[in-house]
Amino acid sequence: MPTEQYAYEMSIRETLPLMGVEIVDLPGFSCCGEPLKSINQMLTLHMSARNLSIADREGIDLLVPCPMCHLALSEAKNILDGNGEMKKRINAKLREEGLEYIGKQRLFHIIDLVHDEIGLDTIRERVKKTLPDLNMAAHYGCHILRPSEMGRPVDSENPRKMEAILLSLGVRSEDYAEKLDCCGGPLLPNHPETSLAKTGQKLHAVSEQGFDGMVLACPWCQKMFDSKQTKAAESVGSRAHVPVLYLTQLMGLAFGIDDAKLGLNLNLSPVDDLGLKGEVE
Amino acid sequence: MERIGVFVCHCGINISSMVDVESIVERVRELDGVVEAKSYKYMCSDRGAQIIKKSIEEKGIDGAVIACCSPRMHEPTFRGVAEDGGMNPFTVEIANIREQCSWAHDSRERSTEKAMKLVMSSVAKARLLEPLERGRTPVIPNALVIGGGIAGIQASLDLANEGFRVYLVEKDPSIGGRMAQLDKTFPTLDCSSCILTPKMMEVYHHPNIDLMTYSEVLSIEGSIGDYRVKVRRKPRYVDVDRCTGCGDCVTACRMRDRIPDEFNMGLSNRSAIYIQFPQAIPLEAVMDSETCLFHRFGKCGDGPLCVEACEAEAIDFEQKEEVAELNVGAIVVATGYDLLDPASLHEYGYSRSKNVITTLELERLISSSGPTKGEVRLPSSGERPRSVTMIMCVGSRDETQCSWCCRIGCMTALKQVILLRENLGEEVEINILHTDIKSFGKGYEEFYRNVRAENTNFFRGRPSEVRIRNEDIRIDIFDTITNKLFEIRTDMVVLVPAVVPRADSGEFARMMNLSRSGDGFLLEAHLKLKPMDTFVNGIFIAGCCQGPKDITDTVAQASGAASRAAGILSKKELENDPLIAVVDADLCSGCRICISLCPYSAIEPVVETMAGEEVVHAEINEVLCQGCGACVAACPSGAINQMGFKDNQILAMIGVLNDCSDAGGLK
Amino acid sequence: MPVTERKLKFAFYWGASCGGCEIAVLDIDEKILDVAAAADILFWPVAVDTKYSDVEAMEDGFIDVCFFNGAIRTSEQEELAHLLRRKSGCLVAFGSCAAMGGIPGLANLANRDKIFETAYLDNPSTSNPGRTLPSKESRVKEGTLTLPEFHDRVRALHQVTDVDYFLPGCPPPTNLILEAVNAVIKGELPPKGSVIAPEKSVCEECRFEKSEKMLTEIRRIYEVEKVEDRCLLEQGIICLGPATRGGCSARCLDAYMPCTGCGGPTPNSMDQGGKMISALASILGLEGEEALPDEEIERLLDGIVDPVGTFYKYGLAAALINRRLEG
Amino acid sequence: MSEYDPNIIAFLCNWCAYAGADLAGTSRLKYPSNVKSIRIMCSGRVDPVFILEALREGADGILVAGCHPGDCHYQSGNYKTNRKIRLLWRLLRELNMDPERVRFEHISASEGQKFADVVTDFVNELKVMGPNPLKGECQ
Repeated sequence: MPTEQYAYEMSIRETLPLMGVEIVDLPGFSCCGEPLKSINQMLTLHMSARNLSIADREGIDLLVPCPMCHLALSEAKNILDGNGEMKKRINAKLREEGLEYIGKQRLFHIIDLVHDEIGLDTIRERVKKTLPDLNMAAHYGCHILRPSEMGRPVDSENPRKMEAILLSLGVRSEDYAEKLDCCGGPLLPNHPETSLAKTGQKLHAVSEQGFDGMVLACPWCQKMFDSKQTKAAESVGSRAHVPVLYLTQLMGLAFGIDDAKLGLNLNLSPVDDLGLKGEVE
Repeated sequence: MERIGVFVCHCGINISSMVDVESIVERVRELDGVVEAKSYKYMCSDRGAQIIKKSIEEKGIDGAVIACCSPRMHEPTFRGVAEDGGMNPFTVEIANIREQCSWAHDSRERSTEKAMKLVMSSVAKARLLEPLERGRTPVIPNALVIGGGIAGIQASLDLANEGFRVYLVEKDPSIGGRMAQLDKTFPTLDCSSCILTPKMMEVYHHPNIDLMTYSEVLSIEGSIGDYRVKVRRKPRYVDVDRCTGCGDCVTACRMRDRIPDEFNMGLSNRSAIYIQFPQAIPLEAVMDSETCLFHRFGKCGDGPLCVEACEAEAIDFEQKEEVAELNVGAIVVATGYDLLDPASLHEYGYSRSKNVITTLELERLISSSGPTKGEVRLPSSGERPRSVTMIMCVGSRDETQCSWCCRIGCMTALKQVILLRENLGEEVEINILHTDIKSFGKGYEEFYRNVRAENTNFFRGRPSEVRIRNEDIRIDIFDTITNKLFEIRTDMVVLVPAVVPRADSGEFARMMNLSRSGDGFLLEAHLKLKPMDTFVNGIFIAGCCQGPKDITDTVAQASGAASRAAGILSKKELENDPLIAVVDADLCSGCRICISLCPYSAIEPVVETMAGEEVVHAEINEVLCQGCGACVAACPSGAINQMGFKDNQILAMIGVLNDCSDAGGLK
Repeated sequence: MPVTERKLKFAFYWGASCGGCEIAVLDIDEKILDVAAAADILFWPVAVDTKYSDVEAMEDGFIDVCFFNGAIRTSEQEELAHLLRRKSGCLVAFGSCAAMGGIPGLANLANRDKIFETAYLDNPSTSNPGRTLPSKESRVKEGTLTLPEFHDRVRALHQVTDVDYFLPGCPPPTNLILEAVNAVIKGELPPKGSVIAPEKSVCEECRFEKSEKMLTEIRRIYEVEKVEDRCLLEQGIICLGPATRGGCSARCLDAYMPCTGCGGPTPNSMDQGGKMISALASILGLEGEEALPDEEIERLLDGIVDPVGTFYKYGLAAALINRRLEG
Repeated sequence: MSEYDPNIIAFLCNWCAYAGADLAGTSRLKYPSNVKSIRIMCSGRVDPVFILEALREGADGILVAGCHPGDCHYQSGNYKTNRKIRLLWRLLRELNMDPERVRFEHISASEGQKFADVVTDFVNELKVMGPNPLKGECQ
């Protein structure tokens, strides 16, 4: 499912094929529906189910890079697989479009796809370029962590997969107390100050603990930490100066892909400080 | 039986007002097999009894039907009367024409009609009843107590003081259990070892108690009154008769201070040969062959230093494991509990910082015999903590972990608040993060109020996470009373972990044939009315093996279990009810359907050799069988029957109640 | 086999049966000759051409032993049952059908009309434009043709006339047949009404290993990975062995097929199916039963398709409730 | 047969249901006299054969009552009864014998009222259902 964050999408389209994953674009995909949840749950469920049923029709698995979309779809899958009555109701709606939810498709986020399916060995093989010695703070983002009972791609209390991937790229990623803290994103619409404060606090904590930067895998978190970095830092009186980039961007760089192709120029945070650009050795 | 007497009771007017007693007497007289039919105002009175005895004597009746009140009321009475009269008590059948007839209906005609049916069906059954004898089993007046914690100690002492021989089996080198690890006890703040040690000494010196430490129960056979138990006695590699407990070997050992000390929760180190704790009973060294160099490599320097050091020459590497066989009449199980390992809950940071500890570890830190000689210090740096935060219900009252309340956490934490202040002075900051404070026991609420009065910060809520940045610990806690989010910075976190069943309680229960409740603790026969009994007659439970409880309740339950056991041991022999299931070996083909479904494991397959061929058939242990009849109903070939409730007896009743002449058709 | 001074007189007859019992008689192989030596076979429709009238002509009790197989479905079979009873000193209900109705007894799940409907009208392979049904009398120009009446219900022999001995089995195992014949020849007959078979159930003779019986689900034979020598019931396969009289040396189980109950109930059991229901329900879902919700129980029971066909495959006609009730 | 008056045979476990029935009497609760009980120690003793035989003999209704789940004096007898009755129901359905004629209830020693209500209700149901079709078949 495509995202509105080009840098994320570009880097995914560049890196995955290198790891033997073929990306197919399914026509007819729509928004996952999550943003509407507070207004009309049924509609959200319908929209998610719709996307899922398209995958069903094509008989292929779904890569959902946005944790929030991933959550929406997983939740829909949970409801529909668990509640036959609801499944009937939704399928009745879907039939109008000649669709049907079956539930064969598997859902992947970048992190579990790379860590569990592709495997760290493959990553290590693909690495062409030795990156400078970096210690990057891993940020997961709430939606791929919780709610755990729904089965999320990573452990909700003690996630480790991103660190493992980074390590296989030759990048250190130390543990830090604020790792599970929220990016503040969800509060942005109705509580901007608090929202930015949360973002700021985490950025501050990260820079305070001497990390070289922050790696993440969520468009929304990216927006908060990357695009809104300056504002956020100011709001907590911090001079945080933290390069923030997508996991897939860092992977791409390690695989020796030209940074332009990875949309590194789209990152607003000081990614250049990392000294990652330059030719393959 | 062939000669049946029917005795109809008026019960004053309770029955006769609604039932035409005389017409019943007249009618049943006609029934074949009935040689006597009488009615009387009060059959349960002495006069009534006389009437029955007279008929036994004069009419020689061998079976009786008493039409009166509920058998739950007077069946024992009339069985007694029959027995006195010289008739077999088990050929008496009661027809309940009061509770379930005259009192329940308001038409005399219909009541009489129904009463008639009931009496006639009872006669039909009585015809098929057989005289039965009560089985008797002699009782071995010895008791086995498993577990040497406060529960086991209390039970042993009670039983021993009653004059019974008691075998107390403890798996550790010393008795004392969890209580020995505690510094003080709530709410009285008694010094734990000060009140425990005397009891341990008493056990040690009691003439009726055989103390078997460093031992484990291997297997159990038999049933109430006569259990045969095998106990494994692990080798101490120290001659207990010689060892004086001086501890010279301990200091001499080459592995000194190199092995984590279980008793101190790994906060300090011990030697390979060690004394569990200063007040250990028996106060004798024990050698841990897992870590002893000589045991592992067959050599220890140029000779084991312990041997050199021991003037009593008590060290004996040749000691072998022994298996003792005990014969006991009753068993008290007091195997205690474990604490949930907080490492399994990553968010609490137990595995991420040395300064996150459990209440039991803190207890050891506070204890003057503990690793820091009673000085509370940060495990990481050895400095005095300025702020301590206690997190309650770690794993308790948590659907994802243990749904139950540990029942000791709140009070333990509150007690430790006092101890911490004694230890670190008033200035230390103490935060308590609780779900609710449960101070249910006698004097507990008052204790809680006192602690609350001192400047202790109570937060009601569960922290989502303990954040650790090297020495610095932070906790976000949303206080549900003030509805505010607080961030706590603290030096030391004390977790109050859930109380869970012993790790091995599963296999232990299987070995002992005991059931467990959903939470994994041993199951009592009835939560309210039989809290010390189990479903295995003669085996009782006490203390935390049955469920979390504090010392007060544990001791009470232990004494209770002891007296329940004494009730059995004090009898010469046990009488068992003959109304039990019996297998007809000639019809049983050994399909084993009955065996799996008996709740008392009373059925076993026995192999017999008939004409050189091995044939298997089920056999029911008449002591274990409680006479529910589930196996009788389930036996697909009708090879099992229940005395007093045989198929043909019940079918005969059905037939009468249906006025069906070709009834009871067992071809 | 000692030949008694007087040669015995045997009769064989088949009621509603498949003919298997007849073959079973021949299955005693060369021993049939001993039988022939010891007895004359006066009446045996499948092998000897004797007319009913010849039988009627015999004086009562003329036949020593009559082995009657097959259930009673038609008036003809009923007549013959009475006739042979009269003419025979000893009447043996031979095989499951005669002893308890057998598989024909399952027809009691329907009645005559339903059966005719299926057999002669509503089935794909029948064209019967005239919708003709068998009737007791049918007029043709040559005169009137009669057919035996087709009863509404199938009955076992003892439900029609007085039976001396029962020899169950579908068909009865050779060893039991010989045992019976021997007993007759030697004149060592058990008390009237006895079943000529061991008293214990099939499990006694089953070679499979038996242990804990706690079923977590019901499975069909094709659904299980074949585990040699393990009690089939314990593998979740419904085996009526425990509720069925043995004597068959558990041959079906040797072939890894569950017992379906042709031996009939054991001596102390009034109703083979009822007993098996009791046993099976007791051990199905036994483990953790305290936590088993009713829906789950129902789901487990769904594994038992067609209770009657399963528990009364041979015994319906002689069962406590011996038919599907009308209305 | 004169006016139809349902005949109910009740198998009551000694510890709960039978005690409950006693309590109904002790409390002088009135219920129809159509029910006649047979006392057994545990509902687990109930053999489906008893019920089939009772139905064959023409009983209009059979009531089996035991302890509430978890209260069985013998731990688990009532669970087995529950499964036995449920399987029996399936058999009866196939034989077109109305399963409603066989009723399984949990009645505790303190539920005298419940016992009275169950009996009253059962009698009314049976009156609607009409007599057991097998009535009078066995003399």
